[in-house]
Amino acid sequence: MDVLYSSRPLWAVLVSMIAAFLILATGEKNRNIRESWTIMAAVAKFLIVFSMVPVILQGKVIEYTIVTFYPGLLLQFRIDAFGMLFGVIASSLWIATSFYSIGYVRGLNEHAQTRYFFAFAMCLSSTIGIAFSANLLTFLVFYEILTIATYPLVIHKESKEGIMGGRKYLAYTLTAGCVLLFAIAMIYHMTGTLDFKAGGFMADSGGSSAVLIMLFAMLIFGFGVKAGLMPMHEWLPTAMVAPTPVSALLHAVAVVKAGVFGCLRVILFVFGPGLLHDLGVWLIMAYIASFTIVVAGFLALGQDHLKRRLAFSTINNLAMIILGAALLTKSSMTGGIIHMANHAFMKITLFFCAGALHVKAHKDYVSQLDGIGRQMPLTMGAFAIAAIGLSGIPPMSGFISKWFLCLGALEANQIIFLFVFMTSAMLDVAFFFPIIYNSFFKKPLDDVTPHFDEAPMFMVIPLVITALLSIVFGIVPDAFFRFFSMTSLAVQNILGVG
Amino acid sequence: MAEQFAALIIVVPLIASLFVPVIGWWKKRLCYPWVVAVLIIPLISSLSILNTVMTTGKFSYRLAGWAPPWGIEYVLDHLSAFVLVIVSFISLMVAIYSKKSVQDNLPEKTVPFYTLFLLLVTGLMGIVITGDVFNLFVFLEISALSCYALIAIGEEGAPMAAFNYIIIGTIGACFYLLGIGYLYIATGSLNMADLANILPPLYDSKVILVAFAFFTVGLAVKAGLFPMHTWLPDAYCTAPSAVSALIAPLMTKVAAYVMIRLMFTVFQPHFSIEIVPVFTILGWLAVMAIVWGGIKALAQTDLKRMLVYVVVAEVGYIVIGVSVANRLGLTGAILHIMNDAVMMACLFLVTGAILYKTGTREIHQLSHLNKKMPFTMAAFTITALSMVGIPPACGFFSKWYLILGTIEAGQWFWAAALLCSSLINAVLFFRVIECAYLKPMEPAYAHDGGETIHEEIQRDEAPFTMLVPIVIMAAGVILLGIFSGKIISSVIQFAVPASF
Amino acid sequence: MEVTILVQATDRSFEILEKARERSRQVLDTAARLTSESQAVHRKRVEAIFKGARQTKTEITRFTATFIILFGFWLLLSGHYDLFHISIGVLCCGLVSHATHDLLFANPRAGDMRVIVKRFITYIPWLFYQIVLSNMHVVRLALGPKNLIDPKIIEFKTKLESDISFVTLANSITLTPGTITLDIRDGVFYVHAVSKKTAEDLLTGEMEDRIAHIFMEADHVYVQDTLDIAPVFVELK
Amino acid sequence: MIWQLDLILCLFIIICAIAAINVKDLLAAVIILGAYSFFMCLLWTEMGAVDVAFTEASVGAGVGTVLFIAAVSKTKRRSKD
Amino acid sequence: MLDYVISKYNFWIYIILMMIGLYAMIGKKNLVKKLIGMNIFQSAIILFYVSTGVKAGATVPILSGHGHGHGHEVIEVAKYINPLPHVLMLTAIVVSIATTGVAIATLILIYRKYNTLEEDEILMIRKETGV
Amino acid sequence: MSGVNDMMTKQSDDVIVKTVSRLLIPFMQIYALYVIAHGHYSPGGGFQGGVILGASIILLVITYGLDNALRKMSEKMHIIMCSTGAIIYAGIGVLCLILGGNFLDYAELDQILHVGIAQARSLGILGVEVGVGMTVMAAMISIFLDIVTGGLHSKEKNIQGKRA
Amino acid sequence: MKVIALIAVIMTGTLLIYGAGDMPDWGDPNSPANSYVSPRYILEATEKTATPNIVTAVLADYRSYDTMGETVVVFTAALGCVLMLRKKRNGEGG
Repeated sequence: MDVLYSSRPLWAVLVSMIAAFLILATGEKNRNIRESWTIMAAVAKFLIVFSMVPVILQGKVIEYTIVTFYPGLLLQFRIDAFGMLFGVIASSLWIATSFYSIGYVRGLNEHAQTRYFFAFAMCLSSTIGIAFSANLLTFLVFYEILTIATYPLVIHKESKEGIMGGRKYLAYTLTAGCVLLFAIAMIYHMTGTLDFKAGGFMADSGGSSAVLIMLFAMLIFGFGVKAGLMPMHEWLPTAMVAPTPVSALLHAVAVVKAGVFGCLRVILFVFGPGLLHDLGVWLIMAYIASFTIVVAGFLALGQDHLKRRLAFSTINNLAMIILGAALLTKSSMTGGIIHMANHAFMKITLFFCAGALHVKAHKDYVSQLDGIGRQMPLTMGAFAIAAIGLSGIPPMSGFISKWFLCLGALEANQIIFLFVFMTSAMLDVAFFFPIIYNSFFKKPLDDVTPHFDEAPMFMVIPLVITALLSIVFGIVPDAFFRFFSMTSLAVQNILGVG
Repeated sequence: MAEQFAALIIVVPLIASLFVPVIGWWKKRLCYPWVVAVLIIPLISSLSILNTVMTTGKFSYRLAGWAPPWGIEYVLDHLSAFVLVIVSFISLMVAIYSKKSVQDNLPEKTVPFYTLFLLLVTGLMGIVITGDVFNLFVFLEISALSCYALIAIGEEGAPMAAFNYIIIGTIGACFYLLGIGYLYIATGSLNMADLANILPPLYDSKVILVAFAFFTVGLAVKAGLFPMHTWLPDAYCTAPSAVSALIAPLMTKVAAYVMIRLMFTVFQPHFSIEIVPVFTILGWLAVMAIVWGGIKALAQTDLKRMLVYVVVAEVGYIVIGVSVANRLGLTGAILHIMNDAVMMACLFLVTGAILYKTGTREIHQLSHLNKKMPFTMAAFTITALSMVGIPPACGFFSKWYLILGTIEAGQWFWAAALLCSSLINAVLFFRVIECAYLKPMEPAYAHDGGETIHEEIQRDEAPFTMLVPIVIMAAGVILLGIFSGKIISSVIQFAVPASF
Repeated sequence: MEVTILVQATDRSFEILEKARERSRQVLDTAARLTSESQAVHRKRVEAIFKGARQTKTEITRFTATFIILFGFWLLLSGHYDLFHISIGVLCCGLVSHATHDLLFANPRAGDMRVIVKRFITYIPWLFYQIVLSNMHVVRLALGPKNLIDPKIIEFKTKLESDISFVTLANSITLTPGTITLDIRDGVFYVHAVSKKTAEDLLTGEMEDRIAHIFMEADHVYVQDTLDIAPVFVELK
Repeated sequence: MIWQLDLILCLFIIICAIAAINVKDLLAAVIILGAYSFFMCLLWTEMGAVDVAFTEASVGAGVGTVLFIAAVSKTKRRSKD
Repeated sequence: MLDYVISKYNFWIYIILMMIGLYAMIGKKNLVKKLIGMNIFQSAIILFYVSTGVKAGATVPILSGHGHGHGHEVIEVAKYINPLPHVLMLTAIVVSIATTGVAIATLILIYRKYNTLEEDEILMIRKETGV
Repeated sequence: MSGVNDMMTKQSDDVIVKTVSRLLIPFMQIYALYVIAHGHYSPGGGFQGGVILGASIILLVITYGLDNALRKMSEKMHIIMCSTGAIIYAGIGVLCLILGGNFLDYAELDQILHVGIAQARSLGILGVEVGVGMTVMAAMISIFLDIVTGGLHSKEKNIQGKRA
Repeated sequence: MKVIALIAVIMTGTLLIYGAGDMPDWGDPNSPANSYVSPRYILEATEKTATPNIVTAVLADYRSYDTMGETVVVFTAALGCVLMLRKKRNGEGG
């Protein structure tokens, strides 16, 4: 594999960090300048990240070492196809989110905007760091930064619920961080290296299977907390008190995706399909994920708060990604990885819509949405597109990932998981379609005549774009960002070696 | 010239401290600039020594020109040069910081205060630099005596705390002295390097065992390790803020340094590991220190008192690193000496600044502090994150090496204690951060309320002389984290005994 | 004629008497005035002498005396008589005598030093003799068949005046077995005596007289008083 | 070495030490401590450490006792144990 | 056994003294007593050091004769007691008096504040005032 | 001067004590200086001499009262003297440093003293002992005064100064 | 407290008695303490420093740095007392 040494990954990480400090320095006084930093950083970051895509697609790897502590212990960036995929998702969606955030916070006249944008930029910076990290240590470093950078966003409202949510969030993620720290230290002790390797590097560690299983469990616990894997999902719905762009960021792009990304890294790049198959943990993993999928789907049905419903949907979808990876077949992996991208675009659309509803119509509950579609057709249209996509209905991008996932379940000869995917799709339909139906066709409860009153442009444009993109990806999976090529490249790497 | 820097590093602050009464007699105002100016010299010379050591390896300096086993020598190797830099740097920062605090709390005692301040620094540096076990005792006493006096002028309850410290500290120092006596009776030498040569054939002697036991207990008392820590919380908490900012980071660390020095330089590492089971005991004590310190800290509502218990726990960290007795653990311990010194200094400086500005240390009274003192609180937050172990702040890296060390030693419980402690730290510090940054909890959040409240809060930042050290320390926390790899590869890995 | 003469004589005699009375009154007045004046003047002069003595003349002599004594002590202690050590000794003695010259000779009425020392030296054998005597007495008391031990505290007013003589007396009393000085308050000695005989021996005052003799105290007072009254007599004549 | 003298001195030292920490009158305790120091310094003289003995006599038995007496005179004389 | 005890009798003495001192430092409630214990403790250690330097049949480490031009006389090492412990102990004595001085100063501060020197009473007062 | 226990700071009433100490103090002091100066040949040195010197002044304070004692040297001077002693010590060390040797290497002093190396060392020791003596004396007095007056003696001295 | 004290004392005592077992005999001129470093002091101190009192020679020359430290300890104690106790002139009594 060709290795290209370049400092571009570092700049990709740094650009938003620098922007964060510029934002802090600019402060509340000069809003326009402050927000222009955000936009500029977002665009710059995207350009930097995107400029590396062709290199990756040629099968090369970009590397940059920050510092070396010890032999085998270093802070290093290495971009492979899988990391690139996540990097592109995050950086592209940041542009959308920045625009949207500006509209959102100005629309609500939020307090502490500087802190908000600062934390936001830091979040993105660490997400890109996670995406590009070459080894578990680097990963952990950025993972912890992400944890902390998200905290101010979660508690942004400073209400009692917000603070409690923040506490819960910290309790979960920091515990996970500790467990991860231990597990990673253990791995370093056993193997002397922490570098991700397609197909895993733990196979030749020589540890007994009990130790390996324990380590695997710890790592999955550590990353699974952020990914909202079922017994550890509790913080996610509570964190819904955060402002909507934050929720969008949390759920679609940065935080949970980082968790899922970590899980996949562990499954595919640390332990590797072969080893997991030998240990037999893949099946347990798959069962946990299926459990999450089904239970989260049912729980989502019971939620009236729109964002909470979306949160459970997120849990559901993330578990699907993990299940895809856990099935360890080529198609399922492809499905899982591509679903990361697809889900990101669709879910962010949904959250943007929820935010737009909150800003414009001050409506937070599903039951209040009757007839809102006529008032805000663009928003609700986008919502409908994304919801349909998530349910896996063909023209949308969700279909493709679900298709591969189902295929994978068949390949693995595990019919039960096929049923899981099916059930999940049904549940998706069950909790999204009533919203769409009600908003467009049902009369509002109060007799106010709905009139066309769309959310601010800053908010509507991003959400329309993301919705459109999710259609485009459904039709041409390899459009623009080349997600599909990257996915297949990643899967090739994994299976080719392992 | 670099050789003479070694002499300067003690002589300059020493003579300067002797001149403080003269200067103070002439003009009281000049004490502060004098102290600050003087403390720059040890910093420069210790940096140059570190540089020399890094380029040419360790060297020694013969005092009074006599050859080592007969005369006294300074030994400057990587470890001592490294700790010297830490000590001189932090003392300079605290000296800068002390201006307002002293003006405010001890206006009439400026002259003796600064004299003892310099003497304390001198004592600490003398402990670090010397290569003679008895000379170490003398400087231990200089630092201890000045420390007693400085603590005793603190707030309510300080004299009693100081008295307890005197009693327990004297027991510790006397045990150390007794250890020297036992070593001396068995070997006839007092020089560390010389002892290291003579001792190995004597390892099965009971006298050496007893000497080792007394050293360990004495230093554990000085370091405030768990069952011997009882003097520590009261003493550090009641001391004036400039004093506790100096002693909390340095005293226990220097004692830990001496422990490392004795266990791995004077005694061969294999003696400390194989012949005496002391490390197992120490390790468990450290675990208890971590747990107990954490729990007690959770129970405090006073910020400074909370930090004091954190100090107890942090001592446990270093001792765990020492007692796993392998390369990684010891690297972690030495790194943590530095990191913890910087972090603790920063936290105590911030506490002092808060006390100076708001007059309170109660955690729940700190609301809106982020508006009043944004830089101070930012520094506090960074350091707090570092304490929790969030990368890239420095606390993460020492914790990382410590955990690696415990794993390598197969001590799972110790690793678990370290992990638990970072969780406890998270609870501790986020509690403070919540109080400082967020509004007091209200049942519902009013949308329009936000703007109006923070209009009223005036920025009331700590004075410049306080702010500068705080900010430098906070920056240091991050920079030390980022460059910890560099520090380890260029200094610490040579400081760890080669036999690991 | 006779009458006039008589009258004149009487007048004259009256005049004379008047004059004489006048004169005598004047004399008495002057005498009285002179006495009081002279007393004031004299007091001032004495004070001046004392003060001057303290400040100028005796300062130097006292310093020198102290120095000589201390230097003797130094030479006694030091076994090294080379230039270096002697010069150190001179330096040290100079320092100490500068600092303490008012301590060693604090008594302003100090008489002639040489006489005092001579008398003191002669006093010592006598004291020694007394100690031996009373020692034997106490031995007899202790070992004797009859219980003659009759402890009591006696007090007496001393005629001594200066501190140094007080201390000499007190220490002499204490040194002689059987008697112990308990306290001295305003010139009154409180002494614990072990038997009647010792107490009587003490009250004879022989020891006191000898000490007064050493320090030239009792007669010294007389001379001083005479001198004080002298100017009045001169004027009256 | 005259062992009889040694023995008596050691005995005195131990008696003084025990008395010093057990006497309820602090002034007495302090004086006994002075006596202890003094016996100690005799023992050291007997062991040939004249310098140490000299120092102990002036420092321990002298100034140390004075400081202690000063402290007791400034505070309380009675102790409960 | 008896030989063993007698041959090291100085060690036993110093161990006893040290234990007395240590007991007083920890167990006694009166602060002055603690200090007295501290002094006993320290002088016990000094006793230990001094006895390490003793040589049977040797004399004090002061050479007779004059300081200068000593070269031609032969000095017998066994004739003089080991001076090094004495040197160390001079330092230790001074340290001990310095510590005592500082401790007494704190003692007076404590007395000013609490008007007592009994540890349990002080603790009670502190508990009552909530400090 | 409420609260100040006068026992040890006021002039003593007892004639005997006063007179004896008056006569003793000069001899004590000369003995102390002798001990410092002859530390080379006989037991003793800076510490012992300094302590005896300090004890003589403490005796003066106890018998003649604080005011009399402080007339000779103010409490500030004690501290200055204390530091001067240590400065003499360290200064000799630095002098050696300046003369090209290591810190406290008295052998270098023969460049300015023009005597043999052994003699230079001897003189160095003497100088150092003097410094030690000064420090110890001043320190002992200062500690004693602080303890015995509770730190208030400067006040009394001030009144005394105004009256004079 | 008394119990703790007793335990501590007994532990220390046991340790000390244990250690005394391997001590060189009392007054042994050939013990390491008496035969390693100190003979050289006795042999050469007078010659090199012109000081017959070896203790003084070692104190103020060979180990002069220690002695300086010790002087500073005294200085520290004095200043410690000043710092703790000394009050200003117009301070209230007692």
